[in-house]
Amino acid sequence: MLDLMTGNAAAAKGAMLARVEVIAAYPITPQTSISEKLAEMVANNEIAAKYIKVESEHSAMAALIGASYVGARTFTATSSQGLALMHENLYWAAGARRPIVMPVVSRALGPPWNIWTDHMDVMGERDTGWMQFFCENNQETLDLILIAYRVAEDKEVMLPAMIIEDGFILSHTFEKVDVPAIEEVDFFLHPFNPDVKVNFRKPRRYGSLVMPDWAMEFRYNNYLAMEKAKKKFLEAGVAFKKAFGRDYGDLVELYRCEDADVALIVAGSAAGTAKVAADRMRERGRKVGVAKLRVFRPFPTEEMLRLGEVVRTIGVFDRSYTYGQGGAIYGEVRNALFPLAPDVRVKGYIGGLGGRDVTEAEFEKMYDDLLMIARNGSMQKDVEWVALKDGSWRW
Amino acid sequence: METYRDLPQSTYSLQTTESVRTGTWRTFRPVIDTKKCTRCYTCWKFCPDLSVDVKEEGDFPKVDLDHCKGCGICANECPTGAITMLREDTIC
Amino acid sequence: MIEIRFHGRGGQGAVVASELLARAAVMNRLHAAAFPFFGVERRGAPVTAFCRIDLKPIRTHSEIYFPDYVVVLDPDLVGMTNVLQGLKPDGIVLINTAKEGCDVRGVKWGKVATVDATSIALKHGLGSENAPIVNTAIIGAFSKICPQVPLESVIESIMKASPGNKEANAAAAKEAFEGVKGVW
Amino acid sequence: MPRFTIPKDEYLSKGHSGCAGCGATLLARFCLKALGPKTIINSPACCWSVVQGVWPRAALKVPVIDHAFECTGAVSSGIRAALDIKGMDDITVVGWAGDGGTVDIGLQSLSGAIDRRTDFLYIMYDNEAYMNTGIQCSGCTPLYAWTNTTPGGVRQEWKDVGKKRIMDMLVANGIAYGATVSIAYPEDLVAKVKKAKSIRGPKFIHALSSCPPGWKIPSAKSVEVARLATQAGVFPLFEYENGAYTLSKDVKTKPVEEYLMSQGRFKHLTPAMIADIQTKVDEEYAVLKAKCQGAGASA
Repeated sequence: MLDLMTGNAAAAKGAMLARVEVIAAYPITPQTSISEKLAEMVANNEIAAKYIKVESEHSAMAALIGASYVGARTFTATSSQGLALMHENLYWAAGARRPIVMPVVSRALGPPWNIWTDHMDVMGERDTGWMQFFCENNQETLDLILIAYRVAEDKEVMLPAMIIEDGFILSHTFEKVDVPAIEEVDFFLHPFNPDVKVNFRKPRRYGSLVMPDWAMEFRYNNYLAMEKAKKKFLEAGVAFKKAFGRDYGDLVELYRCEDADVALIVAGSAAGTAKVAADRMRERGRKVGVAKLRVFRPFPTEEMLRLGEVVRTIGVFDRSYTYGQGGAIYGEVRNALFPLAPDVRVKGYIGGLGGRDVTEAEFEKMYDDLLMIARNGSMQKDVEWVALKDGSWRW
Repeated sequence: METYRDLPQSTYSLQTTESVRTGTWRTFRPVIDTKKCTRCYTCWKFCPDLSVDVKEEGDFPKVDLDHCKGCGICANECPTGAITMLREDTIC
Repeated sequence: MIEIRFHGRGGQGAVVASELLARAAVMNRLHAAAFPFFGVERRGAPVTAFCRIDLKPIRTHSEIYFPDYVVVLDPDLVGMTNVLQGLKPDGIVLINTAKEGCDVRGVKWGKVATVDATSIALKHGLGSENAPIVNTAIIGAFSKICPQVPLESVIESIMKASPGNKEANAAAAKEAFEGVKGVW
Repeated sequence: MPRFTIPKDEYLSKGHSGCAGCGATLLARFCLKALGPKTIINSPACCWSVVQGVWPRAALKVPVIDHAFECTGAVSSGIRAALDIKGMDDITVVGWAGDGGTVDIGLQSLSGAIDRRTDFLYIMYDNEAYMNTGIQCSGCTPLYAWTNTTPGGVRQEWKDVGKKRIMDMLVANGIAYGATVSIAYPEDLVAKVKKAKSIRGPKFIHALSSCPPGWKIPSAKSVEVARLATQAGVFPLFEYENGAYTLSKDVKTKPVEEYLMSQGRFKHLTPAMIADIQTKVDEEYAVLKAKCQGAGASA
């Protein structure tokens, strides 16, 4: 049924609908109200779960790894510094093939100390072996939690997943969300029943010390599982549409790209703003499109190549900077599209760091910039910081 | 186990360590003098490598040379001095 | 380039032996590198260590599979691990053992040098009966069978970097140098 | 005369990779005799994760979960929560870690697990330094002891402070039961582990676990030196429950010097240092006895 709620409330609802069994959470702005809502729901028997009030995010992930080995469906949520504190155990959960699902309410990493959104925290964890799904709105936050469990617990995947919800812009923003009935969700998402779990008749050691002779092959199997997750996500998306009518059947949602001269790749809440700006450009006869990156890990290389076949000038809007080649998404998109060079040009835009608001007008300027590049067939700067206070009147 | 395809999905163990011949670690070997041994099983009790076998209560303790690391605790703890540590006879 | 593989046990100083040998080569104005097999060193468990010596800088950073020399610090290991694995056809085996002309695992090997490094070490108070420290004696003996690393360089290396009593270790190396038997 | 004074069944396999004479392997063997098969152990990367052997082999015959260094307490809480939600209520959850892994890097998660009244037994095998990484000083390294990070040297930089008082800290934190045990007294150990197993809530066992390479003792003396620690009053055996302390063995009969001089890590001690340790041991033993209000020593 339709309800008005914040992104954090939608996340907590997602956990409830997924009938999570063990929750371990530690408060951190802007995730905190997820922890609070979960505690409330557990206390009121809305979730039949054990809620471990841990003493740190590192312990939160550790507790869930233990619980998952016993066979419980596990859930937590965090942000920024808390996600960074979990780092060691994020690798552990993925390597141990524990399908833990965790909303990350994205927030800047200090210094500069900052409680508002950007994707530096999430991009810092892109190599841990976790799947990473970005949400454009609160509806997606709820839906992607359910989809994430289905993909993560698939016997051929068995990998953990992060659901990235932009801090404050979504977490504390009220939006209409359609909350499905739990019985419908039971039909879409079956109980967690792993092949391998703690068994007292057949005692095993989970973790072990693997020498150089086999460690690489275990890592290779993680890689294969992550690749397989692409197909599994699409299948789950189709099943979700059948069950709830909302379409998640693609890793990258193409919005008005079929005939576009230029397209902008955007992940997270800014995608909505970018779509509105694209419509306005279209009204002025400018053929622009938005490619909303929903799944960042596993990275949708094939989808990017298909986009590059259609649109020859592509911009990438990143809310992160990697001290390497521009933003995290830009680096991967340009990498994926290299086979199409030089016919396809990719430009990186970095913006929205530390909670900086990204406006429709700024997206329109990015489209104008891309259209000029498409016309000239060349660009001065590969990467540009949007609305940077650099004394110029560019933005 | 030949390729990555043969591996379990994650690093859980598949067998015990019994097949590991840690006996190759020792340079000294315990020898039990059954004349002095009162079968009090102190050696069995204090062996970190479970290398003193006693099938039935009343049997003499028997050293499992496949696993004994030659630490010498049994000889040190034996109340009647029935166990002596002998240098392994080297092959070359 | 000559490549040497040491076989010892955790706690017996095989890794220090490879380091001191590399240092001796460097003192003989050569290039060298020494490294252990990074296994799970446990007191008593078999351990391998490696050393490369060359005229030009050593740039390879991988294990040694076809050594020119194999040095066995603990005679029992001969019966257990395949110390001959990958040894070059004209390679030389140096074994710490009191027995001459040692029969290496039933395989007659052309070039086998032996030295009673344990007795020499214990005579110089290096280590104890069940944990003799034979590494300095063994590299003294090694300098007898390997022209690139003369005894003087070994002594110089020991005096500079050997743990424990340097004089006793140097003396053990000298005595082992004299005490090498066998054909190589 | 009963020949077997401790249970005969074994849950530790032969062929594990403990050093010759390792106290921790004996400790695990004894503890598991008391714990039995319905036990799950979670343990961080430490000596013990190597002792159990290398994949695909494992030395323990009960389920074991490996995890990162800091979070033994947290993983135990997670396991217990999952067992509860799955209705598996006859399982003993055991957090098993070394001294550094407990009093230093693991203290935060241990404190949290106790504070949450997690129903688990935490066993700290105390070999008094970071042994897996090659004998570095930990919060449990004794006063004046040598380690590779308290090497003495010209500035006489030995361990300059005594062991962290972990038992006192955890009693204040709120454990339901606490006990010290030693590999030299297996009967006492088995009895205490069985008792701990029968109590609900957070339990803590501080086990002295000798380490031949780290303490610089011959492997054969591993048990004897551990026994000496108790006989010299350095490691008294006692229990704590509901605010009451009970001395298990009043066997403080030897001077600390005999204990100290049995180990290479103390061979540099001056008479003044030994006297200082003796004074501290006597004071602490008196405090313990007072807390026990009359020895009530059981056999």
